[in-house]
Amino acid sequence: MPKFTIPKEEYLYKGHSGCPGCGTPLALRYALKALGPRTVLNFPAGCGGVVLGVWPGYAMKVPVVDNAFECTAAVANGIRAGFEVKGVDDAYVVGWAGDGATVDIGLQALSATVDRNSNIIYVMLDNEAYMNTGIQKSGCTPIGAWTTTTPVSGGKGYNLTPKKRIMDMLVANGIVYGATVNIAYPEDFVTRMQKAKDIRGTKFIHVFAPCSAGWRTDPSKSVEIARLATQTGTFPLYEVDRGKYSLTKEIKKRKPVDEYLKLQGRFRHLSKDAIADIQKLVDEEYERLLYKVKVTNG
Amino acid sequence: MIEVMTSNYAAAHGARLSKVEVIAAYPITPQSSISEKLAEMSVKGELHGQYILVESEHSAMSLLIGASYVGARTYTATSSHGLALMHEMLYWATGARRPIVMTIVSRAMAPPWNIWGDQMDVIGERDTGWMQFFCENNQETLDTTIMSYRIAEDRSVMLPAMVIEDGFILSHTFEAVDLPDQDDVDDFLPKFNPELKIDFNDPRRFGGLVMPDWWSEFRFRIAQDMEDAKKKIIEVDKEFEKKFGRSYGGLVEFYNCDDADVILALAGSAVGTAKHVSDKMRERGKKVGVVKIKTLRPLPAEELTKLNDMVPVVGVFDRSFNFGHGGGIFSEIRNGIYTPGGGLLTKNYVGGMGGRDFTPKHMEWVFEDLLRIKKEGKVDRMIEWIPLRDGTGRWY
Amino acid sequence: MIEIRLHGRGGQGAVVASEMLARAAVRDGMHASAFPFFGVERRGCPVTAFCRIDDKPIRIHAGIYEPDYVIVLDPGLMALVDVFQGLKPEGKILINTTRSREDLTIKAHNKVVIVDATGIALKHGLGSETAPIVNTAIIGAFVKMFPKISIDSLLESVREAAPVKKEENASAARDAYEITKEV
Amino acid sequence: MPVLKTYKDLPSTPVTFYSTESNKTGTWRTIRPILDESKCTRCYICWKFCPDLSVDVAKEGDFPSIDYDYCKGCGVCANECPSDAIHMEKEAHK
Repeated sequence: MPKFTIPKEEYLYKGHSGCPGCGTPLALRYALKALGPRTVLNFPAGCGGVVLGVWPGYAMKVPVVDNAFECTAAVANGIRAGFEVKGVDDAYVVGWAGDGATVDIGLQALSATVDRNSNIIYVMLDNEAYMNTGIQKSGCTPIGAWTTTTPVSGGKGYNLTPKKRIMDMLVANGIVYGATVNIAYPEDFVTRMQKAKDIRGTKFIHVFAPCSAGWRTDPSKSVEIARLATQTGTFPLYEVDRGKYSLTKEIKKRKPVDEYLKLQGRFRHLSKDAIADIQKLVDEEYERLLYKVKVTNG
Repeated sequence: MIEVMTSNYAAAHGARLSKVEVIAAYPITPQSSISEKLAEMSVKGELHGQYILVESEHSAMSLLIGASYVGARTYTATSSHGLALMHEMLYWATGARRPIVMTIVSRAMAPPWNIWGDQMDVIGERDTGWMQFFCENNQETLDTTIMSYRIAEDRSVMLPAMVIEDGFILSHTFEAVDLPDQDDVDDFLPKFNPELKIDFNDPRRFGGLVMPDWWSEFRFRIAQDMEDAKKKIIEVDKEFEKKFGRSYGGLVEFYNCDDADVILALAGSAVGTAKHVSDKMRERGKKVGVVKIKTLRPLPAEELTKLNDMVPVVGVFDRSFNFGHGGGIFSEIRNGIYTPGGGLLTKNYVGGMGGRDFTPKHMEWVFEDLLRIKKEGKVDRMIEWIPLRDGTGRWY
Repeated sequence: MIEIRLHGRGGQGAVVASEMLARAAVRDGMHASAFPFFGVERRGCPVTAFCRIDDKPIRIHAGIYEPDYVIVLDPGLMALVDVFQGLKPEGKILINTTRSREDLTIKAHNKVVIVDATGIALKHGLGSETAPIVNTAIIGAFVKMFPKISIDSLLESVREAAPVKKEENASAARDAYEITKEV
Repeated sequence: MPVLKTYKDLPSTPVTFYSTESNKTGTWRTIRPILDESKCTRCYICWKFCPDLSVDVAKEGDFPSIDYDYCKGCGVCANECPSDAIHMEKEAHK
């Protein structure tokens, strides 16, 4: 019998301004299917806000607040404080920001909010560069990627700095719950959000969402590429519940990373050796994760 | 060598030709293509120093202050909220006497979000002690970048400078630009060699704590050097003209003003539209003039007071607005013009904000309004927003 | 001074086309200014670009409302956008289409020139069936309508400003130039 | 939804008045997905992965249907459909 595998209710309207094949509207759909109507989101500058459209229209069925680039977590904390003093205790507050807006310019505000353990969900929509301003490198841009500020000339110039380990940083900072989710796995995405929403304190959701314009990919392949990121171990799915790491998506046999890279124009320039180096890095990082799972579960 | 490019690329070439040694880059629309062009130049080995991707504008300015303490020539570029985020560090650069040059691709201030051009951001920084140079076209953006280092780094000045181009109207518009030769620029612009810099042979503390008994004296030194900078700005503009054949008037440029009945003062890309319309109207016998405000800080008060003897009415066009006061440039011009007993009538026209197109038709309406005020001898209302959906049907 | 308005979709190269025209005009000793409609570009979304060309320096910094030429890179846009709005009575129209002049339901009685820029672009491997890059073909045809810009200067500007496939883009411009009838 | 004619009609700060449903993004596409119900197993994967909410399923059990007013023609549905029930076709231009 045909069945919906995720809640049917939609909180995003049609007619939003996401590019064809954009991961962000999918992430917004899945997040709100879990959180429901009594949710307020605040967005800094970035695709998250732009996707919602232009005044006087907007594409959501829940309240939304815009904020400056560096203070998403602080504003979310403020909204929560407002609810608390007004005795509103059944609403969810979600600070929703991009990767650069989180790990670069917004890190200070996020770290302090975690330190205050403010009862919010902070969602980082990670498309691995500053896409709204036109594909500039961010702290989440992976090694090997072309961006407009790490252009490639004569085989040189692509990004050489590793993706910031924001989850580990925030676990060290003391988040009560963190999870990585991927738009290619909606059921898991909804489950993590449902688990996170009822834990008190600051929760961090790291969303992996492709950007076909920025990754130079065919829009129809967005979900396939996102899935390959997890299947190759490049973006493993796991959660950290009160300091305990555990895989939420067991990948028995990881696919070679090249299957993921070769679909993306932003990696087109990589030599065989460079791809081999990336494979090594992915393997090491995956082993580190398994080690953390082992160590933190005693 | 003539090349067609956007004003953003002209700014990047200006920085390259000035052989900047430390660049801090952070994206923000509409500035980003400067950072992207510099990244391209960097990877091709065309730059003369470090190109650093920072994590925010606040850190961009902080990083450059650090680099400048070592005596490195520094550059960055930003817009709107990026500039606002730097605000704290703008005071710092001034107080530390670090001659950092920064391109501002000026853009509206949110909320709500608006990525398009207006001058609210730079008007908000007039008090920080930075010199502010406005550009009318892409060539001027490039030339002003080079001139700014020459002015800012002069030991009699030692103050930072903003080179301001209108977001999108110039930043994303292609115009022909003459790229000067590197050797000529090297002749014109000596290496940066500050008197005070980190030196292990002469270790000092830069900053520290100054008690009330000496504080004002430090501030007075900055005030004096900013005032003296006016002479240096004019001098450098003349030298630039001698070397490269182009002048921008240094502080201000009077255009079609000699026999003008009325004059409009303004800054930025709209100056071009004003010059174009003033020529067209003169062909029809309407003598209207334009005062281009090239430099807003330091305020060219002496030049502005001349307006008292030139015309009975001066209009000021603003792409910014101080709520509860008036247009940013308007308040500056009136301040500069003011002479006790002077009968000069002034009116402020506020338009083109948040990317609203200010067309020749609007410009002509302003000049006609000024001519009407001259005829009637009185100003109907001091501040006029045009175009505006005000229900009068004038525009909509 | 002549004013040109180009209509395309995000990703079709309308803005680069306006830049190439400006470069070619400057190469031929004229003054030029080119700029996009400063909207929020999205792939597939309608995009407008502008170009002014004159013998003396161009100082106006404002939009174009009464163009002398309208160039339509994507015929599908005609159903969405009033591409001929403000076109001067004696203004000319250039449209990328395979349909004949009669088929095109164009109310305006201005002169219309037709070129199959999509066909030419695809012949040179520019873009894909669903997202052809037609900008260099269509400006090749335009130069036939505006001979003040020489085809050689245009080809040089195409090679200079085309981000990729420089020769293919130049060939597309030349092909379009050659098959477009003198106007 | 108030009629916005002059500044007097505006709220003190921009708050939105309506949804983006008036923004028919279907005009963006150059190709469109065609669903073949004979192959469709009603697994709703296309509904699940549509970034533009342009796959409608009235109620569980129904066949999905594509809302061409909003579909941007990204092709994710065709790419993800496990039973090849969706293929992309060139947009017929009017």
